[in-house]
Amino acid sequence: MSAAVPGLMTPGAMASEVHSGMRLALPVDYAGVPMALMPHLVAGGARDLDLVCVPTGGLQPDILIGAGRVRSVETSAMTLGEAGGAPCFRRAVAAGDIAVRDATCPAIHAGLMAAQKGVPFMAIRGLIGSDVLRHRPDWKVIQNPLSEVADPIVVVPPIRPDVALFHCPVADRDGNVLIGRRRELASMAYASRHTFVTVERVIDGSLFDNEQTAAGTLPALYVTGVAVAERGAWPYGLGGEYEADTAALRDYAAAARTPRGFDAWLERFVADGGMP
Amino acid sequence: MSAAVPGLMTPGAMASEVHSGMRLALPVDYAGVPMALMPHLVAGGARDLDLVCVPTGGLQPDILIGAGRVRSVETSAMTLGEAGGAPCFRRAVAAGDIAVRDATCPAIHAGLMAAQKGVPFMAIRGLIGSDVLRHRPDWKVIQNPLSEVADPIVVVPPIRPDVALFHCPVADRDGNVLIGRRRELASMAYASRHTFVTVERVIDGSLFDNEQTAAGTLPALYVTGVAVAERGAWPYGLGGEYEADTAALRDYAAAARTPRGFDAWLERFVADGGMP
Amino acid sequence: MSGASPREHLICTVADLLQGCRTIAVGASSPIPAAAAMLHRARAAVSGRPPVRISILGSVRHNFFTNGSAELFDSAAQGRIDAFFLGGGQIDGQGNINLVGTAPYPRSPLRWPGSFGSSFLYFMVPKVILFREDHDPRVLVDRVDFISAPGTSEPHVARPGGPHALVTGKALFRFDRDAGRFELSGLHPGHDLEAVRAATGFGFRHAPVPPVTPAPDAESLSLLRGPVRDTLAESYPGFAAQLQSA
Amino acid sequence: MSGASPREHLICTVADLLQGCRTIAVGASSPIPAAAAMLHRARAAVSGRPPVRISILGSVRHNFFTNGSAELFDSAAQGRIDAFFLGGGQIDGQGNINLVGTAPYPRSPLRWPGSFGSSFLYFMVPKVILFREDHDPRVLVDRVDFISAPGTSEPHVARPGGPHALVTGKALFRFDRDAGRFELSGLHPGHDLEAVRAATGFGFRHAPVPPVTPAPDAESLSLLRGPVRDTLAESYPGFAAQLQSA
Repeated sequence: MSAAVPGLMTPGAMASEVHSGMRLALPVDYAGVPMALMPHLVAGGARDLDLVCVPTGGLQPDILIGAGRVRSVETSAMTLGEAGGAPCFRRAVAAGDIAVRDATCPAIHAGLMAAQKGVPFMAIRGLIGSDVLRHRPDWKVIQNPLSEVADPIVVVPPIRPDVALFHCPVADRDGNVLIGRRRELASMAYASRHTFVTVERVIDGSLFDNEQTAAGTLPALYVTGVAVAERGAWPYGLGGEYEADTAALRDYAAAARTPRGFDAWLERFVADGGMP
Repeated sequence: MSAAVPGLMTPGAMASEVHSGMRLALPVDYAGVPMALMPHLVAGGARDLDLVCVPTGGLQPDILIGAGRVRSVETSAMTLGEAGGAPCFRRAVAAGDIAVRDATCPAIHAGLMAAQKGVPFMAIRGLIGSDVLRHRPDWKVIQNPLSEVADPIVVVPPIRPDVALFHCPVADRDGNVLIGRRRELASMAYASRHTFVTVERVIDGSLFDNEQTAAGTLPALYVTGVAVAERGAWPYGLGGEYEADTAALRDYAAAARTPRGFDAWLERFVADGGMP
Repeated sequence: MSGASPREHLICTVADLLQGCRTIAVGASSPIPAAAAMLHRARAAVSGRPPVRISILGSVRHNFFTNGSAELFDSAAQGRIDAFFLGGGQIDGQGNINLVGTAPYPRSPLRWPGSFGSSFLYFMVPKVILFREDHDPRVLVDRVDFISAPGTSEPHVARPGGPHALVTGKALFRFDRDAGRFELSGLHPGHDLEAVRAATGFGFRHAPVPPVTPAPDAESLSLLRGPVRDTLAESYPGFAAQLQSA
Repeated sequence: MSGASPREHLICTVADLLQGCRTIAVGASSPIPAAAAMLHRARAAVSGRPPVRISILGSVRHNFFTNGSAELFDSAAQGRIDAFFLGGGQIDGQGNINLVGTAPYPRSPLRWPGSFGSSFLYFMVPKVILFREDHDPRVLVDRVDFISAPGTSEPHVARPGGPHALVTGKALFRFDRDAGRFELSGLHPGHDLEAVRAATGFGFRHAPVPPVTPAPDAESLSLLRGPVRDTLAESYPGFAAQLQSA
């Protein structure tokens, strides 16, 4: 059955669709992080990646930064949550090894929305007087064109990633994927040229067969490829499926405190195929 | 059980929340038209209504126009579908009795999105060179502020209705309502000051109890009131519940071909309480 | 297999225009475009070409969108919709379309439903096929009374899409975007140039002896009368029933 | 009932600030603000006031949003969120907050996670409560190294929201939006003005003898130790367990 699923591929083949110099959209910790791709991404040769965290990042971008694959990160925050700060990110920032495009969550959403709507800019309130704005030459303060009185407002350009990567519980035989309430995943897919989704399993029916699953479905129209990866978000959790493995996240945080510790952790992680 | 549902009211009480001079958002034919409110709206005293059809209108605005309750209509289209044109709308347009703000579907969505995002304008492609644009003094062509080369683009202001009205299959004990895939209903609610929803039934549990219904749920945060109205979209259909009653729509179209025919139809409709 | 009915011929003519299209959106009350898209999809399937997606707007069953009625416009703006169909109360020789009403605006004596998404989609979808079965000088006019969407735009206006062809019950026209004019590319069987010229309110270029639009091949007819009609019957039962006879 | 622990006192101080708030959003890793919001909700319920809604970001169970992580920002922009909590690596006397890192930017020697939604929510939410348990001159500075969001804006900048109060483990400050400065409105039990002054890197106005922040009443303590702790335990089990002793 699975052979007929459009775009079905292996995690390795999926990771090989990520090429040097691409702009990659990655999801927030709790939205389905495609960790199962990481051993393949790290084993592959893609470098100089520009990451966009939607709207914040954690373990996945930290590993890519530690592995030297990242040129820039656009994010509203980078953290391992309860396990603390993102160690490779912190080191790279202090060393000036990566360019950080500090943002704020709704500005990332606004950039994706501009791409979704096919418009060249999106307005956003707030930000004026912040150093976030001051360090973003790609953002601009304009006068509200529909106001007679002074009304400055920020406009941000579209964020159009080359590739969006995320992990979902289910794909169906037609390549539709179930995102549930995690609609930021839809935003990522709408905005991106290609979207690759790892899933816990592929079902034989269609997610459009009933309106309840249809409401939480990202249509195959936006899905370039699907790969099966059981417990594919580990050590992150997946809503309705499994909880985050906080101990494993803490292990990472402790190990990655030094570059040598990170390298050892990464070597083991790749050797284990990213599995617990 | 139902007594504990926040905002639970009767259709009559709901209709009485619509006051003269308000801006009303109404849904497209297939998204859950709150027809059960119509006898009460028509029996009530609200006049000079400004309607916003999201993004097109049919029987509901046509009845309000025929009943003399409407000052203006913003819409991308007005039609009874297979039953033909909207007769009261056509007459009112030809007579100059109502102001028509002709729009195009994505411009209505853009206006609602601007309200949703709390921004004073939203850009939209297309439209340039159309008479739709030429007749909308509230829309404006600006130069894309992020482009160095000539790039004209239309901006539209937010659409912020006073009240949104629509019909859904289910509300839960907390006042959350199930919209399923009909996410334009969420857009209407986000953009509107108040949202009143008629439903087929109220369930005792929570739509948040499982992630599948949660994905199709509009949170009570946006719902001012809920009223139970079985077959409340009739003669329109309701996805997953019942089909449209095309014969009844055709009866309306035939009757409303003349003002006298419309008046007779309306009298019977109100007398029947809007029921088949 | 018996010869194609005029409607079957029309459906095949439209289906031929969809060549290369992967994702097609169709309006709710457009059975002929819907049938053409389904035939195109069926032909792609039997010949092993990549799968074709069709969304029939307003349909629950044939609708792969999950983000409300805005999603069609968003996906078009993202470049994901290859073809769309538009009609119009009036269509003029420059490809302008009028879905609003006759002059004077706004108090149109003859008022049509409205522009729907045309003012946007006509700019965004690469292949917009204008379809209007009745070929009549009141419809095909020299200059529309109201421009719901213009046929062409100035070069600095962002416009990836626009009109590709105009199909009527009598003929097929291609739209020349550079010239901003229609060109007759075929007459349907049984129609002649003079009658088409008389029925068309705008001037158009044409060959001295215009070709006849190709008749459906046997495979297309058999798909149309088999699986396509069955699928069609789910959304347009009346239309599907009378298809072969019409 | 035994007296309030310092944490319980803190929770009640924050809950008092939420008076009149109907809809409150709380960050994922903010157990004290979450507990305060839950206490506020429980007090509203027992006294028959309108129900209070709480969304804990990133939580599945305590999250009433269904439109992804953008919905918090959208609903704040719509004016639907009455109160929100922010912390910060640095907070200065003008109410500016820094969630990014120490100077020089961008190569911060000490880098914090980032601004999250603060650059927006600080403008949009009417009552932003700054909460930082450790009261330390490295945190409460005269001037932040990086402005994630400014404490005040020029009058022509659209800004319905802003800082309302600053709560630390030692004291409660109100923010005076006209003056653009903090004012000490209470010391927590066991803390004195001189120590607070020494621990605060910015100057602030205060009464000659500042009042002590009110101790929780019996009803609040009983709610906190009963239903609030039980609800809290679902999201913050470790925190809930040590609540009374801390």
